[in-house]
Amino acid sequence: MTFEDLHLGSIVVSTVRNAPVLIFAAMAGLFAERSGVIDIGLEGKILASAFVSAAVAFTTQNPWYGILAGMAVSIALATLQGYVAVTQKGNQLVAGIAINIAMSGLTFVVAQYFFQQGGRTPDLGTARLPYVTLPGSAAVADVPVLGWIWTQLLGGHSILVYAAFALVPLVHWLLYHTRFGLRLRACGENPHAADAAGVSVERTRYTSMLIAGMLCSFSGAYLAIVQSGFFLRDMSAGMGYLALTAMVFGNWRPFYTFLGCLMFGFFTAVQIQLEGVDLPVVGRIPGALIQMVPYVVTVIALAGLMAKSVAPKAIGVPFVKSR
Amino acid sequence: MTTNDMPRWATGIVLPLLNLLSALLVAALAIHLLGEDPVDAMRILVNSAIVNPEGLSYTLFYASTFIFTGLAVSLAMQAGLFNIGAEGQMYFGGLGLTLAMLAFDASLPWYLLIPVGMVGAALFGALWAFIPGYLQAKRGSHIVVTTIMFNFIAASLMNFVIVKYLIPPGEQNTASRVFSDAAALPPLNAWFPALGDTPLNVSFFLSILALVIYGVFVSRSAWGYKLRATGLNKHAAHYAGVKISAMIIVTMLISGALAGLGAVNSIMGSTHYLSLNFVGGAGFVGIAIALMGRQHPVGIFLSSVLFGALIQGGFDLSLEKPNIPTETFIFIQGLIILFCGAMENLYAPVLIKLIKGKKG
Amino acid sequence: MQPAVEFRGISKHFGAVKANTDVSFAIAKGAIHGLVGENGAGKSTLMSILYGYYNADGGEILLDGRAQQIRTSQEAIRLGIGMVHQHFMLVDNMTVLDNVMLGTEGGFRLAAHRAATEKKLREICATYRLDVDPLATIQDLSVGAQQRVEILKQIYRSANILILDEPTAVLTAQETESLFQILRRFKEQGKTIILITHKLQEIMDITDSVTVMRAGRVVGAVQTAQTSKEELANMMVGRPIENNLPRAPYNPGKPVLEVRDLQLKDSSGVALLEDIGFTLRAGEIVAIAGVSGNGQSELMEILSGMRLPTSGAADFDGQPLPYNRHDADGLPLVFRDLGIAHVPEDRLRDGVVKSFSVMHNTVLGYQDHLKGKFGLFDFKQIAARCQELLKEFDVRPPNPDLRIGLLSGGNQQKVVIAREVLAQPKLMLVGQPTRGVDIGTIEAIHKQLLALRDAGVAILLVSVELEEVRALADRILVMCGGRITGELPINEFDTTRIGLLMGGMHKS
Amino acid sequence: ATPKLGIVYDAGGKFDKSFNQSAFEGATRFKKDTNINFIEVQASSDTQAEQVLRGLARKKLDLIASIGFAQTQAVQKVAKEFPNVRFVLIDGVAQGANVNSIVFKEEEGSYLVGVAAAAASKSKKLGFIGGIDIPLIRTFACGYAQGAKATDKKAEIVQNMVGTTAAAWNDPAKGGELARSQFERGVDVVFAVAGGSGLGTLQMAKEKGKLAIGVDSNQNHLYPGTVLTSMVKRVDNAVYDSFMQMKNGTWKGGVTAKGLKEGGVDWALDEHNRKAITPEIEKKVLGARKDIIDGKVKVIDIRTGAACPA
Ligand SMILES: Nc1ncnc2c1ncn2[C@@H]1O[C@H](COP(=O)(O)OP(=O)(O)OP(=O)(O)O)[C@@H](O)[C@H]1O
Ligand SMILES: Nc1ncnc2c1ncn2[C@@H]1O[C@H](COP(=O)(O)OP(=O)(O)OP(=O)(O)O)[C@@H](O)[C@H]1O
Ligand SMILES: [Mg+2]
Ligand SMILES: [Mg+2]
Repeated sequence: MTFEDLHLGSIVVSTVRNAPVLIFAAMAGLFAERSGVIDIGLEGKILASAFVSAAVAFTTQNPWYGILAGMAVSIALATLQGYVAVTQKGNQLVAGIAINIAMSGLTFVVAQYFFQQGGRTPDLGTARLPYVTLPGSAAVADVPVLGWIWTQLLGGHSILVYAAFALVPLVHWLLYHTRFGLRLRACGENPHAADAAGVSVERTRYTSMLIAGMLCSFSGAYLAIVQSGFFLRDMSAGMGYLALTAMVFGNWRPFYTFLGCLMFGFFTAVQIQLEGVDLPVVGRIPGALIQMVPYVVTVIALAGLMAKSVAPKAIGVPFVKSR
Repeated sequence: MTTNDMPRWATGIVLPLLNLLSALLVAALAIHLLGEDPVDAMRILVNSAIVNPEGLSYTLFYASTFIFTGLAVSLAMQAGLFNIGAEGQMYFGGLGLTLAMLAFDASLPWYLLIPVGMVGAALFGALWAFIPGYLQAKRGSHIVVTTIMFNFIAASLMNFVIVKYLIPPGEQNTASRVFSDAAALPPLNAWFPALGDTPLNVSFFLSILALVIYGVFVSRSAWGYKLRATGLNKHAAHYAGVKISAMIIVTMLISGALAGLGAVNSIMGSTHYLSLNFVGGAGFVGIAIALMGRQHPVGIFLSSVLFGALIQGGFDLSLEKPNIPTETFIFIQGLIILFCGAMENLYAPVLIKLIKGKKG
Repeated sequence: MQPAVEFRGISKHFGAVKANTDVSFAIAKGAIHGLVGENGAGKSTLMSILYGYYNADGGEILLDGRAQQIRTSQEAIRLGIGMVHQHFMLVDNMTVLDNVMLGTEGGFRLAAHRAATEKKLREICATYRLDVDPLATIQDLSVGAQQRVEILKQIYRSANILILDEPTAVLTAQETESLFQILRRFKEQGKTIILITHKLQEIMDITDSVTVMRAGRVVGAVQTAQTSKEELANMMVGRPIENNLPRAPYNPGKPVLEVRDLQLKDSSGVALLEDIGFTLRAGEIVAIAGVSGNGQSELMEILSGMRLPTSGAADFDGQPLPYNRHDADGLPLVFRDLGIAHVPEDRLRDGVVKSFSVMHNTVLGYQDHLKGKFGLFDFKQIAARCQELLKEFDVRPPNPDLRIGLLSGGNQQKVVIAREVLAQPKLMLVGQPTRGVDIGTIEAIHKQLLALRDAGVAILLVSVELEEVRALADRILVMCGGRITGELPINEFDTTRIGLLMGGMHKS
Repeated sequence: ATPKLGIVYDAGGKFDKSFNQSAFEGATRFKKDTNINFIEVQASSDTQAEQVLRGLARKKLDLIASIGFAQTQAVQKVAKEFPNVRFVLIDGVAQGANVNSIVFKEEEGSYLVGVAAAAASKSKKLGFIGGIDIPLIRTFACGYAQGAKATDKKAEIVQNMVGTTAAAWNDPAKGGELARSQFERGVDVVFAVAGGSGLGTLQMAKEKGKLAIGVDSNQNHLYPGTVLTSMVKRVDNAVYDSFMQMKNGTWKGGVTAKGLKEGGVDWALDEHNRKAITPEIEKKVLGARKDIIDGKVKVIDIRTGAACPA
């Protein structure tokens, strides 16, 4: 294998395919955190919704029911976080970590209880989402470049991939161009100001958590129903933390966060391609070291390129009307 | 009346107990649904983790590691730094310790070997925390992100080092060679035979010592004062003359060293070799412990013991009740963290009413 | 006629603190009503209850004769109540426009009403002669401008009852005057205004009636026309206030601080300070007067070591101050050790750690002096020291274990000043020492500063209050646009001339 | 008398889609055949392995099967303390007269599926997906490469590892993604040795109409038609046999290396992949199988320190 074997096209397509898990979760985190609630519980929500999506999709043999059920569970968890953060005024980090740990255990136990396959759900078989074939794919398939763009890059993905990419401008719009977004941002920056302006901080934060829960469920559904076709214990494999990273990396702004997600997707794809390849100068990098490429790149990017990240000011602080 | 002016016995004992009880109640429900008797399960759990001396000794063995990782996270938290990287730091500390052992375990006597191992662990753990600390202090790179990244990087690097350099030729196990006997921490059962054949060792006392030092330094020393000021109000800390970047870096160094010291108990106290993934989540448990224990030495100790007990008791319980998989206890851990750490004031309103009512 | 607002028996306590006890009084429609009282008298609490921010433990509020339940700010807003809080309620990283729209967006899509709102804001600004750019971001605005935004918000919402909680604390005389212009217009329109202030002259200038509170209770309610500053002061603190504090004759010693040619540029190269040079001698108070935002804060930061100048030097006690470093990390400690004490102008940001106890806050900055063996504190000794200090400076309540955040602003300030005085400095930098502080406390603080001067300490005072400058200073420097535009001795004190210098008119 | 038997899984757990699960199946089959029960536990850490082994030994069990090399040290230590208890260690070698260490010649089985892969491949680009880069997985990879190269000198092998932490065994999304990327680079047969992550690989092959090779247990039935074959490693037999020997009183300590000849490893041919295995492929595989058993072909085991020749 030589350096030329790096398949750029394949890397790009793979980036597109890898990104949705992160995009959904990171956008979820964005809603929670811009409203002032730290969401370190993304991982647990992804895992829970992945399990429920897969389990219900399998049982009903309908992926859409799976997605809906996953959404319900993820929203329930997000509401629990909201309850802790808003009503109980408890520690949001603790709540998130608790959810991550609890879900790691619970999904296994429940999966084992129902399916007896070691915390795995049975194969979804046909109960998965179809891939979208763009019109005219057959016609252009053999045209160089254009064919690849139309059938591989733009076409041939699950509907959730399109949803993920469409989500970014939508989130941007919601955040910066609507009443809800204005109130949400205000609650994350200075809830006292929002409150004094007659905005209910509680209501806004709960709503944001609801949205966060909903978006996060797609991440899980994508993992289980689209990418794998079944649920496996702990299959979120750190995605929630990576999404959080992408969000911080993107300075809590939708578009930059999206770039952060793409960056992870991209470097994961590059890392896959780099394994066993003789690179100029450095030669063949050992597999275990190649695994760290995406993470090292992130650290370098954070240290070298980015300005200081500025979190929403009121993040993590329960809103209490008092000195 | 708010929780702030409730009597100490109420906030310190009654509320936490009520919360623990709630978590256990939910856990009991889960166990019931799994088809086992919750009361019986609880009895086995308590028996095996606390009552039985050998079980207790395992509980304390696990707690010794958790105290170190919990302290690591707590210390950083005092300075307003959320160190998610204790996992990687402990992993790296294990490497430092192992390198020291591999170099010296044939030549040095135990009383030198043990300190050398500890220094190696602390040094490497600190090293692994240094870069995120430095980047936070000098470049403003978010410590949460960098420490998460450093966990991943540590895993890759350790995988590489162990497989490439540390596995003795011809061995299957992804672990270094076993150290000489001189490198073993004295087990406590030498003095207390009742503890049985368990790995509980002097590092338990070291962890208690670390707790005491932590408690004294954070709440009573000038350094701890500056540390907390930095965590609570950076502007005021700067005004007070604290060198903020140095404070961040030093705090991360000590935090990393503490996490690294967590490896001493696991490796020199029990396995006597470094193996792949030996940390097994102790660093993440440290986060939970720091949060649940409110960064207070007593809180850290109690939560560490609680988590140790859950591991030990849960393990025995799944042995006796095959219907309850070990993973159930991961769920229960989560529940306890949720109730005791995040919803700590769930019963405060009720309790306030009760206290008030009594006073008339 | 029905009073616009009537409080009947309002009570509110926080834990053991009784912030309001059986408060009853009424405010006539279309009146400007003053509310005065010492720090911690319960003024803000009462207004917060009216605004739905807190719920009273007992009592009721009547609006236009009708009892109203005001449980949330939304309900208050709906009832036509607007409030300008003591601490601004603005979202720093948003524009003025967004801050105004927040809560009154007028529809789901912001764009729908954005243009109209902006237009209306510009109209309001024109009508009321408010100098605010609707598209500016809050954090780029001066305090005065932020204050105007708060007013703008209320005008936009056309509140009928407007509460202003110490709106003038951070304003210059001119700014205060233009605020009062606006309030008078409101009054003409029949709106009711409640004004809280510690400056009794303002009460006399603009209000129709006054309520005086002390320790949570109403201790007096009078028509402004029938009272005087002295009488009000007497009601507030229970004793007469001395207006002109006695001072020893001006007798400056050797130079303590010699500043030469200080320059400061921000990261984008804009000059914040230019050619600053002056000398400060032992036993004198030099006041820097000026509209806030003209470089005074930066100068104080540089002189206290919190910030490095771009160039220039300053000699302290004949030795150059160590500015030759690459960052200011840790520098304040070096300066403090040399004998420079600093009362920062933003006490909540720089001067205290809110969640530390009062005692812990008395250690701030001096932690390394107070530590003993192994770097550990002797808390018994520190507590004793603190207790003494609280007594000497009359901090209320004198409880060293209370979180300092729970003290009133004036009392927090007393703790900070006490801490710095106790260090027995050679040079004392004092920024806005009496901002938001009641008259009794102002008197106490002024006494402390004068005593310090008489003891031979050099004091550099930054204040926007010309009254304060006049009461304390031996010499006055005026700053404008980052430069010193003039200097005059106290016996040439002349408001008009200072005003001109503050506006940038150079030494003639 | 009926022997008292125990089985200790390593951190992967008894449903790891790998050797633990295989051991579980062997024990279960034994139970069905003999009606003799066994105790099973999972040891999540090296410390726990020692704890549980000692605990079981104290219960005076006759035979304890320890699954996975991670338990090597623990077995060695506890076996010394309890000379009357017998131990079977799977995948590792521990000292002691009362220990039977069973290791498998994974390289031989992998060689066979390498032959099958090279014979079935049209592009002559073969893929290998491992869980973590450790000697055991490398042994599979090297055996596979040797078989492939022996069948077709031009065969090229693309190799990827899923990750570096325990999560790498439970990441089907990545397992699938790696396979997809390999397919895009022209690979048309992929061998997955990655526990649960390998399921993602098999699934992806099915989706892309490529061939995949399963591991450990016979995974041919998962996606009939696109699972070319499986490299079976008969941990189940090893456990079953040990239990049976214990029952019959023929149990012996020592080190047992189980290769093709001993039935420890093999390829899987059944009704599910019957169609995928053409007579030509079958002939090549069977030929190689015979050569190895006869000793005509020596497959290099990299664990002995030898470099991988392919
Ligand atoms: N949220 C709170 N929790 C506890 N105590 C409080 C709270 N708010 C106010 N207090 C206390 O109630 C009393 C009245 O405070 P309030 O802020 O109403 O005084 P104020 O008259 O506005 O004083 P100032 O002139 O300093 O603004 C003070 O003793 C204060 O410490
Ligand atoms: N006080 C509030 N706090 C948070 N969100 C609110 C609040 N009021 C309204 N919303 C949001 O706006 C949506 C519409 O609410 P509502 O009908 O009360 O507003 P409106 O009267 O149309 O708008 P406006 O307040 O600008 O006149 C709600 O679904 C909610 O998401
Ligand atoms: Mg007030
Ligand atoms: Mg409305």
